[in-house]
Amino acid sequence: MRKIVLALLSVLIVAGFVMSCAPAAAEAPAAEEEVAAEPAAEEAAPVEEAPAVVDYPREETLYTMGKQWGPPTSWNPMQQGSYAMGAIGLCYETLFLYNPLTDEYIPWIAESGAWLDDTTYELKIKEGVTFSDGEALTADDVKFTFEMGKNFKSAFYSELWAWLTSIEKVDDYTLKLTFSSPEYQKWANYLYTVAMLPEHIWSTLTEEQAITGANQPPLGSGPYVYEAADETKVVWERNDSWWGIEEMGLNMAPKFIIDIANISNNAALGMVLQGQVDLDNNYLPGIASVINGGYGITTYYPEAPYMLSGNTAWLVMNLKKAPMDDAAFRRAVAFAIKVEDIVTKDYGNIVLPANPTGLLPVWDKFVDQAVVDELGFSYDPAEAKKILADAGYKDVDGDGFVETPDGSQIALEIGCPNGWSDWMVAIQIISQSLKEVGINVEPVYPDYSALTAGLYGGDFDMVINNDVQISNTVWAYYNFIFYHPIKEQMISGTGNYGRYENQEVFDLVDQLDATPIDDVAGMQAIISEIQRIQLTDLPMIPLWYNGVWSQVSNTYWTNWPSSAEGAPKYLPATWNGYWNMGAVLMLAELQSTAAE
Amino acid sequence: MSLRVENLTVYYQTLKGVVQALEDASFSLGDGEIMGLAGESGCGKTTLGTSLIQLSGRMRYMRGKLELDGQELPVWDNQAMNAFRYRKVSLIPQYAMSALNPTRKIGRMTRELIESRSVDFRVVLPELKRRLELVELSEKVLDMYPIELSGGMKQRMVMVLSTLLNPSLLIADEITSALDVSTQKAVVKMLAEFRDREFVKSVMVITHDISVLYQVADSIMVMYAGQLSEKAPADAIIKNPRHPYTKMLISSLPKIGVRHTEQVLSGIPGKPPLLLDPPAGCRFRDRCPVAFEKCLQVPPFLEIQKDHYVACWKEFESHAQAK
Amino acid sequence: MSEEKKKNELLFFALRNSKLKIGAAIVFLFVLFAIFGPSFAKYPLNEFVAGGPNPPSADYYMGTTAYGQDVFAQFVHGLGSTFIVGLVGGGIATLLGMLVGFFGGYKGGWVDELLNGVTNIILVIPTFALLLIMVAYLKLRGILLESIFIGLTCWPWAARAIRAQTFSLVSREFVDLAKLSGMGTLKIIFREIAPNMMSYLFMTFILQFGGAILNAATLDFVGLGPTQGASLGLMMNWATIGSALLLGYWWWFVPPGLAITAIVGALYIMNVGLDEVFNPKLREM
Amino acid sequence: MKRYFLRKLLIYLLTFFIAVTIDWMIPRFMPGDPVLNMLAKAGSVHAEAQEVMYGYLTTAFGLDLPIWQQYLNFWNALFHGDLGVSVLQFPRPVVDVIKSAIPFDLLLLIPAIVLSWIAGNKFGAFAARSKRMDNTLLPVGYILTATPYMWLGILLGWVFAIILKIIPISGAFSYALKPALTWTFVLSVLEHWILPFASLFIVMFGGWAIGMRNMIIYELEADYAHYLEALGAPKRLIRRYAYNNALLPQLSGLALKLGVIVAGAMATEIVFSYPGIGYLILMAIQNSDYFLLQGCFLFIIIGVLLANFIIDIVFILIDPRTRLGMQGGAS
Repeated sequence: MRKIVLALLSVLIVAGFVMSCAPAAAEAPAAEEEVAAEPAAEEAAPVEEAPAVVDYPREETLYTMGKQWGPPTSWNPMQQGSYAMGAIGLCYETLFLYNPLTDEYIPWIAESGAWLDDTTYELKIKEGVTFSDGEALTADDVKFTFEMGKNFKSAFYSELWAWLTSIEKVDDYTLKLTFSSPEYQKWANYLYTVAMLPEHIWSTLTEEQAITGANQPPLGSGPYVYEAADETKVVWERNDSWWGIEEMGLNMAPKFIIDIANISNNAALGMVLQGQVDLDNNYLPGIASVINGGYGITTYYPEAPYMLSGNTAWLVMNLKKAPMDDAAFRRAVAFAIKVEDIVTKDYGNIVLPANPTGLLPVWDKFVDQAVVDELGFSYDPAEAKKILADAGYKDVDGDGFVETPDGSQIALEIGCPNGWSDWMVAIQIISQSLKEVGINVEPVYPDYSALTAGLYGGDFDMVINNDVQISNTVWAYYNFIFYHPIKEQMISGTGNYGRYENQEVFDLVDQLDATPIDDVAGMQAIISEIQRIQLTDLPMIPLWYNGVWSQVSNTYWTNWPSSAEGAPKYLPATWNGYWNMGAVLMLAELQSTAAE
Repeated sequence: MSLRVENLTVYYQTLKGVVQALEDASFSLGDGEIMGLAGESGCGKTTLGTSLIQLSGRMRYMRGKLELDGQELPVWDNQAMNAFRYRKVSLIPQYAMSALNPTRKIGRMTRELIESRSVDFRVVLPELKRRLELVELSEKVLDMYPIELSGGMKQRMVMVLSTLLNPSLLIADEITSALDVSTQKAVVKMLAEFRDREFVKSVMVITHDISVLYQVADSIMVMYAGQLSEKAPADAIIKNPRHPYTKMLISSLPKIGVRHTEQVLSGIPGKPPLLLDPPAGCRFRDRCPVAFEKCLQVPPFLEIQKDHYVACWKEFESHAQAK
Repeated sequence: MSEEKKKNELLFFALRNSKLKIGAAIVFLFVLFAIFGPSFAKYPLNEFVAGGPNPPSADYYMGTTAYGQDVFAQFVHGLGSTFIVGLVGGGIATLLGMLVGFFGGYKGGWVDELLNGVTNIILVIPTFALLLIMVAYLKLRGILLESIFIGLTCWPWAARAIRAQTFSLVSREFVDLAKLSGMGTLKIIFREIAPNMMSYLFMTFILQFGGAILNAATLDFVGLGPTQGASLGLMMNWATIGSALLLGYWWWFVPPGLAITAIVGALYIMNVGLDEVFNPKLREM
Repeated sequence: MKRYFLRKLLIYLLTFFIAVTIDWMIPRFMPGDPVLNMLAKAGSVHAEAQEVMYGYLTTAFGLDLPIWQQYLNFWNALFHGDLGVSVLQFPRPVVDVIKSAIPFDLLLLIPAIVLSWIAGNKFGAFAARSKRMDNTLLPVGYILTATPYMWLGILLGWVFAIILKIIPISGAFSYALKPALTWTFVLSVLEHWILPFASLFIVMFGGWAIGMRNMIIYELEADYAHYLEALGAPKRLIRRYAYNNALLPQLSGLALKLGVIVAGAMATEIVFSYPGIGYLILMAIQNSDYFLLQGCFLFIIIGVLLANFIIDIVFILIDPRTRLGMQGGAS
């Protein structure tokens, strides 16, 4: 019988080996690509081949990690969240780039864009932009791309056509867009988030193919082309005939960019420390303690907070439930939370405590300090107790926790998804500090979908949320806090999960949307009004700024973006939407250590 | 004389101390003799039986001399004894029902056993088949697993297996206890048959069931509390027992040929002594109706008539008077 | 030998079986630690008392986590939950296993098939599939819940083992005799079969006890463990999340793993000791 | 015998049916809406588009149908090898996702299980030879089997990958390679495979060793062993019988362990980010990709059932007691 077992074993091992190469075979198009791309790898089969040979020489390769949760499976730029790292930015390109650090729009595919009047926008496209198959990218492709939103309702920018009436082609490189009601801020956002597609390939696709297809291999106009992909990574190869080399004199340093699908913190940090990953965009607990620790690991700032701020973590409260429906109570909560503990103990100082307005540092110019001084808040348990007492919250039954003015018990839950370790610690700290002022709040960790279901359906007490990311427009922030109209299901991408209702502020937000992006004074005026209401009612409480997690190894590549004098000033992130927020320019700045 | 035993003494090592299971047993077994060994359970008959072939873990060989066909049996030396086991001395164990490896076909197991004793199986095979026939087992059993055999069949299979190498002495331990009366008879008859065909020279049948013995045994030896009481030809024991214990044993049998049950003898007051520290002298003393001061010494096992051995002072006296 | 004597003998052997003594001593030690440890903890459980990670010191006996929680507090509380899991989880699993195993093995036929079917189902449904649904619904999960869950899902092992053992016993003579003598099923099972595999049942229970502990550790490690209190598995989970290895916070992830290994290992050794005590044959080996 | 097999088969089909039904419930029993999760992950800026997308995907996943229909469709799809689309790896079919993970599991689990079983049994039998060896060798076994998989994994990774830096700590093969049947690749696969394999093997090995040791000691005290001794059979033969008989319970143990092993493998795969089913399950859990989860569990269910069935049959072939006992039960 043991013989049988052994036989079985050996057979299966062999089978295992053969099958372990299945992923390559499985992705038929990819496999073909490889054959075409490098016959060398295919001929490498013979036994006498030296084991040292690798497909991607290290000194020419940029290893990144942090975007890909699970294997890369989609190269479709229409799938905003799920497309493989770099599909937009490296492969497909947008009309403009937007760099939040300098608050400038960088013409990319577009030569220029301008509002001729309140309802017409003229878009000029660079001549000589080509797709990687040599086809020129012209006004037709741009027109086709935008009109896809009209034809395919499930395209993520289809709502654009609610206020865009027509696109007409003036000449091969000029388009005139006519709007019914100009939403300047939103439009500016589209300008750098919608990737331009090759009409000659996409025009034949059905809606299903176009929206849900994997689009592998992708064909774009960008500086990199699809090389290969498997369970663990996606490989991009530099396109040496990229139009940008001539048009913009940009030479991307890495020949290959390999993005590794995320692995456990331990392994990730290990690979960073050993220089196996050059750019890591994971949240790595304890990273602060290894920076300047002789590993050649650096971050944007050499000292705390180390990271740039990427979004605000909000305490979302359910305003339809007592006592959260009472502004005074919410205010007390705001004063009671010891954010400082979250910053130091939970995050080890790699995040910043949030400004009472919740606006990211890049938007400091929109913070109305007068309003903040008057209505702002900070950690002050005594004040919190006082506010509670004044509002009639007293500990009637002597259990150490206050009851509502009408004497009913307060027992609240603060939730975050199970397994989100940093937030789990954060809500423990919050509940600890709220209990200290007599507010009974228990941390709970439901599974992600249970939590979101509760959040969207309005069945929750308190939840941490950071749905809205850094972007070109502060409007997006207020659209998140004061999203309207209030619906039965406030699904992701909306906001205002606490169901705060106040028509006045709603109108202000819409007004802001309709303010031209260059009219800073106009925006400031509206925003300070909004901030007054926001800080009076506190529909959400800003806690801290999550970082643009980014730790880089200087072993193989240097001249990374950083706060240092003369260093590149870009967001060093590979996440979706970040390449086109300037990160792609970082690639031209990188210097290989092998070169020296 | 195929087997001669002198002063064989075997104790058991237990926590409570030493159990004196077998005390100075001296007897002999003639060629072709089938000797029954009878006595209440716990009287040491199984100890005597097994001590002739293999001392189990807790048995301690104290003293004594054993001789089989003129050769000394080194029972105290497990290794040396191996040479004698199976070839010279063999055993049909009490647990014959479960004596066969349940996961081996009987034939294969037999072969492996035989060959492990460096005997060529092919040579033995024909004989094996013949003997199977003799005990009314078809050759097919060799292709069967033990579980496919009935109790009686297993019993007979073990008989054949144990005697396959024609041992000089066969110890049959409680071979009938688990069987129903009719099978018992068959098994017992075969035992005789085996002897007649000289598969075995002599047999020691250990049982508490005298009636069984009466059917086959040439002689019967009675034990009590680790001591030999009486040994004589079967008829003599049944018809004319001399030792008081034997007398009671026999008289307590309702009628000859009827099965004697396993209970403590009804007729006799008292219980057999604990063998942890047995009383000095004759161990039957306390229960013996005719006991007297002499019985404080251990009575020798004397031949008071041809082939009739007894260990009882009273008997010696009356015997002396008779002369 | 009379009951009284048997007891004494068992006791006697128990007292001179070194495996049993060593194993029991280690387990006992940890039990004491679990019971009295918390009262020695300087800091409340899971509270963020220190600024950040600290190596062991007079102040923090076993150092602190990367978040500044007292490791000692977590450790001693974790020990407690470990034993709860073992006791409750292992206990429930063994009882269910005995029930199913005995009847299946003894009755055979359709009863066996039925029980077998049930066993198979529990066996093939990856236990944490059920746990997942539970996790999704229960925002708060305690140790006891986890224990019960483990108990309810981990019995097939015991059931199968006991069933197999029962099978081999059923085909033995004494069971046949008992049947012939017209004994009832329950009687035979608990008078004839169970005693004949006492040591085996003991082994099963202790294996289950240890198994439950290891199971819990795994669940905790993949983040499906309790959300309240502390457990050794959770400590390891958080330690890996906090990159304790690479940052060299050995005091955070070594003790819990060691403790589990020591406890479960000691249990097994103890178990073999018991085995020898119960089974005279093994003593003679 | 035939009748018996049919009955067994029936039982297994029934088991399969129930297990799969429970499995089917997973995504539907979960609170929340898989499509919403997916959109939430997509993190698109514009809610309006999402609503369109939502309707669209709900139909795509067939979640708008009445529940009974969904159930029927599920079975129907099942027999066409269609387990729906992964949320985490949208738009990739679940089957694809699992297919690409299976080889790594086979590579990791089969050798680990089988080798540890064989080696463990040998070691256990060896340890049972004498009191001295038993006392010296076996505690090792206990310690090993008492070690939590992931802890051993962590320690191994710590020593070999981080301190000694001789073995990579994560992944299934070098990121600098493309899957292809070259020596470079195979070596790379082995090098990444060794640590997870070792941590699984070592722990299981201890378990089997102990199991065998206990079994064989019982067997050596069985009547047939004593009988053979009495007939002067050499220790060798008796040990061989005892060993073979002791293998049976060990074999049934093998079938039973599978479930546990899967969990253990999961922990190990997580520690080493080894892209097998276990790792996939964790991914699915963390991203509440219940369709993928469903698929993984289905795979495990089938695997465990199959293994059980095979072992049942093997048992019937090699253990007459079981066979005849069962026949008795069947007739």
